[in-house]
Amino acid sequence: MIPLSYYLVLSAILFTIGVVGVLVRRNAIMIFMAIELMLNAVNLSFVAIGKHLDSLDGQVFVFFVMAVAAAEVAVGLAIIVNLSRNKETINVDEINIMKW
Amino acid sequence: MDLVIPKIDALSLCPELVLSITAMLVLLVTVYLPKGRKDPAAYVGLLGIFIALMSLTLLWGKPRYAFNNMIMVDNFSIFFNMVILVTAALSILMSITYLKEEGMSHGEFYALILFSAVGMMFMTAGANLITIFLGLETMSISLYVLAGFLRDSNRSNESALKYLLLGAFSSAFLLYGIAFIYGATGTTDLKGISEFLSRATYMKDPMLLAGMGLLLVGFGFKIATVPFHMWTPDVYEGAPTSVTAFMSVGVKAAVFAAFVRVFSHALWDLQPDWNQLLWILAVLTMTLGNVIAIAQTNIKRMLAYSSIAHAGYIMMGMIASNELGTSSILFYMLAYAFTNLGAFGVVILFGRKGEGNLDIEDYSGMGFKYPVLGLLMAVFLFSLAGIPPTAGFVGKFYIFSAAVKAGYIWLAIIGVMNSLVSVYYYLRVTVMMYMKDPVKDLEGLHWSPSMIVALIIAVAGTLLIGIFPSPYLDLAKQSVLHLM
Amino acid sequence: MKIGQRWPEDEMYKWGSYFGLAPKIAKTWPCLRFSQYVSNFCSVDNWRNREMLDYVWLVPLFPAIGFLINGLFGYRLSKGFVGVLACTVIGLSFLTSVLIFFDLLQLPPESRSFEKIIYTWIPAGDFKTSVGFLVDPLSIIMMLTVSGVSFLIHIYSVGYMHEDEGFKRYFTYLNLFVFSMLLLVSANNFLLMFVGWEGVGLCSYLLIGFWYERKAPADAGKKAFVVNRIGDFGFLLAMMLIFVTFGTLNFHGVFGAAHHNNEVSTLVMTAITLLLFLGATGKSAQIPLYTWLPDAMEGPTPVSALIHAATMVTAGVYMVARCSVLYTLAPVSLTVVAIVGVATALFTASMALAANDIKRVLAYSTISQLGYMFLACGVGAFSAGIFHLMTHAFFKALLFLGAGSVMHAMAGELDMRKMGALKPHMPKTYWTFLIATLAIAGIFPFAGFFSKDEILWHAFEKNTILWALGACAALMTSFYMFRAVFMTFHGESRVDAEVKKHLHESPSVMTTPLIILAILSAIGGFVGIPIIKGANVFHDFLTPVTGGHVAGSVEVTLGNLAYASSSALSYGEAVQHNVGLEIFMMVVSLIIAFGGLGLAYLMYLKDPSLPRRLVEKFKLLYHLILNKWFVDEIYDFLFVNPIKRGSTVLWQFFDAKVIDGIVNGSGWCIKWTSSVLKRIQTGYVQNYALSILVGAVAIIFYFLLV
Amino acid sequence: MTLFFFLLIAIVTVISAILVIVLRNPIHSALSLVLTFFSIAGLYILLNAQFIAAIQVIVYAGAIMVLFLFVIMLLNLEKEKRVSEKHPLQKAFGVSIALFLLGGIGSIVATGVLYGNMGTETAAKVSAVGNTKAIAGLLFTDWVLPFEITSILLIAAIVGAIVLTKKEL
Repeated sequence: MIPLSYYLVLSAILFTIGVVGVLVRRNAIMIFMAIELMLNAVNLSFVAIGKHLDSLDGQVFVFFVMAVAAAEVAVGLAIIVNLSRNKETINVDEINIMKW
Repeated sequence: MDLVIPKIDALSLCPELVLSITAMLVLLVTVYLPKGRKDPAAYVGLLGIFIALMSLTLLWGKPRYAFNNMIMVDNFSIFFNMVILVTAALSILMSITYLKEEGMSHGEFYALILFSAVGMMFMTAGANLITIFLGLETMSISLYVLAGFLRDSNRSNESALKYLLLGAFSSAFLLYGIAFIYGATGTTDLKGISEFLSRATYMKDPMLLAGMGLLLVGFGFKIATVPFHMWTPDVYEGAPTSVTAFMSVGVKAAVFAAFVRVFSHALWDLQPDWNQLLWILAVLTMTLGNVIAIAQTNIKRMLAYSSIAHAGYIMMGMIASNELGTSSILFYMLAYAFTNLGAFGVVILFGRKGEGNLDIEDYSGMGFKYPVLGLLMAVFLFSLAGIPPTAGFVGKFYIFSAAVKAGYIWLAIIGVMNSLVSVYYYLRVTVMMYMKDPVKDLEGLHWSPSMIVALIIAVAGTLLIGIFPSPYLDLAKQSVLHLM
Repeated sequence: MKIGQRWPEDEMYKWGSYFGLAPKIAKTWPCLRFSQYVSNFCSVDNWRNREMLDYVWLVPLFPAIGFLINGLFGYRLSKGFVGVLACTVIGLSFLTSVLIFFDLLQLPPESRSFEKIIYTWIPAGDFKTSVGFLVDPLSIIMMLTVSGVSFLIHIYSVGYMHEDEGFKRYFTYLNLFVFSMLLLVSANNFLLMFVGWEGVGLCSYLLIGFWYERKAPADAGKKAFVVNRIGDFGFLLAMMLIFVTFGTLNFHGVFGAAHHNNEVSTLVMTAITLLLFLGATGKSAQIPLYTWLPDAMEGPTPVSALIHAATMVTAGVYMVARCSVLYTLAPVSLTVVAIVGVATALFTASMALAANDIKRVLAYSTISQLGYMFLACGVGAFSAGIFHLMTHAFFKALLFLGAGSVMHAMAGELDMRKMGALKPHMPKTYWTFLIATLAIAGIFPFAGFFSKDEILWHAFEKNTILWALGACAALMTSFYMFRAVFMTFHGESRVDAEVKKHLHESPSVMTTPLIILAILSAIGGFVGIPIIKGANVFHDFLTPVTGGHVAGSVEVTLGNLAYASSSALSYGEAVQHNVGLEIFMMVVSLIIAFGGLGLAYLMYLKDPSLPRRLVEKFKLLYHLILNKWFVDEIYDFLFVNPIKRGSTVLWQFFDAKVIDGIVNGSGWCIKWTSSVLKRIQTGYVQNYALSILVGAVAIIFYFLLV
Repeated sequence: MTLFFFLLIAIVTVISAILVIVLRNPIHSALSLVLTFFSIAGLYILLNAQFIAAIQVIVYAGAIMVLFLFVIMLLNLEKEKRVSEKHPLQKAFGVSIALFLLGGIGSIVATGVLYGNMGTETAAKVSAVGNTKAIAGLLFTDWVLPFEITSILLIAAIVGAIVLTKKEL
């Protein structure tokens, strides 16, 4: 039996790695992938907590989150593809027409 | 193991169902419409919204849970749903000509608006954090697309990308918060959470508090509170103007509804903990929004900062956290809906294809060239600034008096100071319209019937609520009766 | 109902005797029939004779209708129609006020307070604010003054603005202005009063900046607006405090509670009244918020007349008088009001001494006279303040309209050094202007004499120093006003040859209002004759609202308290007591006024080189005065510029650099950070994500640590 | 033994996750993300969540990551260049704040104590019916409404994706 805290700390680490990824990568797709990592970290927490509480709800949540993530990815990649068609770049450092 | 399917309470879901079906109908209809003449799709959508509005009245006054406490249909959600539906209707009315002018007249636009509205309505009614989350995502995903709807416009693309990345980022925080709350209470059901908290002997479970904080991040992002507000100006500026109008009101209404439900209902026992924090956030939000708005030159951007400031005012109602405060949020939202939609309507009508006529400078002399349009804009701006006898004034008065009554005098004073500051930049537009000579050719305004209808509704709402507010105040008051 | 019953001989009040014609007017006024018809529905109580009182809402409504018609359809209407409509609606307002006035007179003094509630505006919990109107002696006098003087100014404007491109726009704004002012004075609660208050501020902004193409008017408008915002802030805070303290914003409710409830601490009362007074200083241009008014003359001259005489600036005085109950309970505030008033009177009078621009002289004199009114309020003589407000409205409107007439003839020239000897060219203007000057200087028997003397007398009773300062200001007033008259109309002509050819008297549409106002300025003072018992009908009329001023002490009562008669009585006794002294003081006032006259005569007619010698002798003082004591510059330096700069800095700083600013804040290497700050722009998604993260971390740690 | 597996998988997860954000070639990053997802699926199995583990592999590692790879190939992305890094300080700052986040959340969860109400679906109960069946039971009873909302969400997403990318609309 592995203690709950192991999972939760692992999940926190993954979440943080995701956050760092969002902050340091310049490619929009990479940022998006880092966000997926964050969502997976949360999923891990859900399942671990659910198991600890003797509740399957956690797993149900993960199911929903996956659906949401899939939808987000579909739309997000569409936006990124569309952007790269117009702008020839998906480097977020070059995407700043609007500022101040 | 038997599966006991819960009672399918279709009546409770009636408005959402009507709207979803309408949205799909719009998708079907648009296929058969000739290119570039997709207006009927919009009218189908409007019809659906109208039916949904009617069906809302069926549910009024009969609060109930449905689908295993997944949603709560009460006057509170119905009031917000009304605001959302009106917002959607006005946005569609304003979009018809606008999209044609931009060469993007597609039925999918209206379907996405409706889908987004459905998401919003699930948020207002959500009695479970998961329902709220899914509603929020439905709303947001449609909005990401809508923000980037002008596919060939770099600004629109950029706005969609920024909204998407940051929206997904903040959703992850929100979700993490839900996970923590789930861990700390064992449920995501709002009623269950509040029962758990009222029973709990310990109060300072750090996991619960952190979960609450992360929820605050998620909600705060959507309603644009400082420091989660930074996306707002960029996204509002780049998105198609009618989408900006829809976002600025609809998202705020839906998220505030969920916000109030979660914080003032489920997390009520933690009120001392979150109240102080909200105080700080509200002050930061309104101050920063107003101060930065002063230096703006683009009217959409200015209205974006102004909407940040308004989020700050509305938060005052939450901080007051009494019946008066909550009903003042509802009332303010209603007033804000008409006012802000009206202002954006004028911006749409006055705008040109692409980035035309969006600078505040461009409004020079507009009041003389188009006296009626100028007067309308002046009314909307006065209302945003909170100058009587408009809806915005009564709303502010109501919110401030709620804060004063709850003992937050300093908050109210800061609010008053802020609204005095805000008058400066709202009035600047009026000054441009009436006290400057035109800097460029103002010919070529396309008065379309749908836009005229939208503007008339908006201005009628703004003035009616301002001059005869009591029926609406009663409505708002009745809406919060069953909440607490 | 027969007239005889409505106006029974034995119940006649003093005012009634002056206006015996009233019933006839009332009979011919068609609305009255209608009103009798409707009043059966409206009223349940037994005051059968106050039909018009129920129609008080018509007073502000007429200008509102004019505004809407002119504003929405003006561009399709002819100029003539717009002008006539604008004047008509104000005229109707005036007529309605007159009828209401007579109805009010029929009531016994102690019940002369009538509330007409149209509907509940904002119900918030147990507290309700209504759209309602209050008719009592104070508000009716204000309504009469405002609508009457505005009416004359409207008529004058038809002639004055005839050539202007913005004719229709002008009358639209003007109607809105009068509407707001009438709303302000007739409201029955603070919130509705605030609506009018805001409206007045807005319109003054629009009208001062009317000729927006030029920079000066636009700036002046902006200045008026910004300064008024500061005042409004005070008013708003006062309203909040009143709401918290009394739980209502209704005048009767608040004053009743304040009067009967002794639990409210003096401190709170002082705070409320001081904040209200801050609002009043903004609107009524007192120290320290007076700077906008002299610039306000950049608007069209009739607008200046309107702002300076009937509307806008009187709002502050009215508000203080309206809240006399509160002020009386806060002696500290009264002292502040008196000191600020007298200081303003003296200070701005000194500025007027050296001004060469005729409108500027008048502007400073307005501030100075407003100072008098506040001095009156400050010493507890609220009715004297209102009296002066009324007479001042007459002669100041006349002065501005006269100045406008001069401008009209001089092709827009305002510099008095380029005038002189205009008397033969424009006799009507001259004579009316002279009457107004006599009135403002306080020379018997013109209107200003009575009101100013009453103020000075009450100030004398209260504090000799206040009196001395006030008298000093009176001397200056007399001096600079006669200086203006002599420089403009007498002496040698210094008019440009080109202009001289066109010198002409103004058309009768402009001179007629002048003459009417001149008559009012000449005889208007007789409604408030001092000394003789019962002759100060103005004072007695106002007593139920503002309280009687009894020598040495102040007593205040409410409109609906049966108090008035006894107060009037005690006032009469008090007057008899000091009759000798008061007559002496009158003579002193007169001497002062004539002193100013004589000094001006000496310097500007008899020996025109004297001023220049004086200037050389007192160079520094002269320059200080000429440059308005550099107050504007100091304000710009202290407030305006830093705010402007601060906003820009904040804007660029927060969205662009706050994140790095935190790095900066951790106090590393300043030089190194500044180069980073310079390089980093925003618009980058990751910046925004970082902001979210920072917020999230801050919130989590807030919960962990707090 | 389980602990050993856990640690092994956890280390793989963390390393592959770090690789996601450090590798400069997007394709390599995506592939390490796939690895991360696989190892998270392994953790799900350790947690007795077989169904979730399965859809983690199918949906996440399969569908979603393929979509990612597809788009990366489509856009023909080059390696991110290390030069011309625009805001190094801001990023350093961001990373340190993220570490604060880790510290904050870590300190909260490290106690491993949950105060929440216990549910009824104990491991024994669930394994008696079977994990998938139990979840299905929940999804179609208690959670049927969110399940339906998901369908609307997916429609909206599909419409959105088409609207944005279809050549001729």
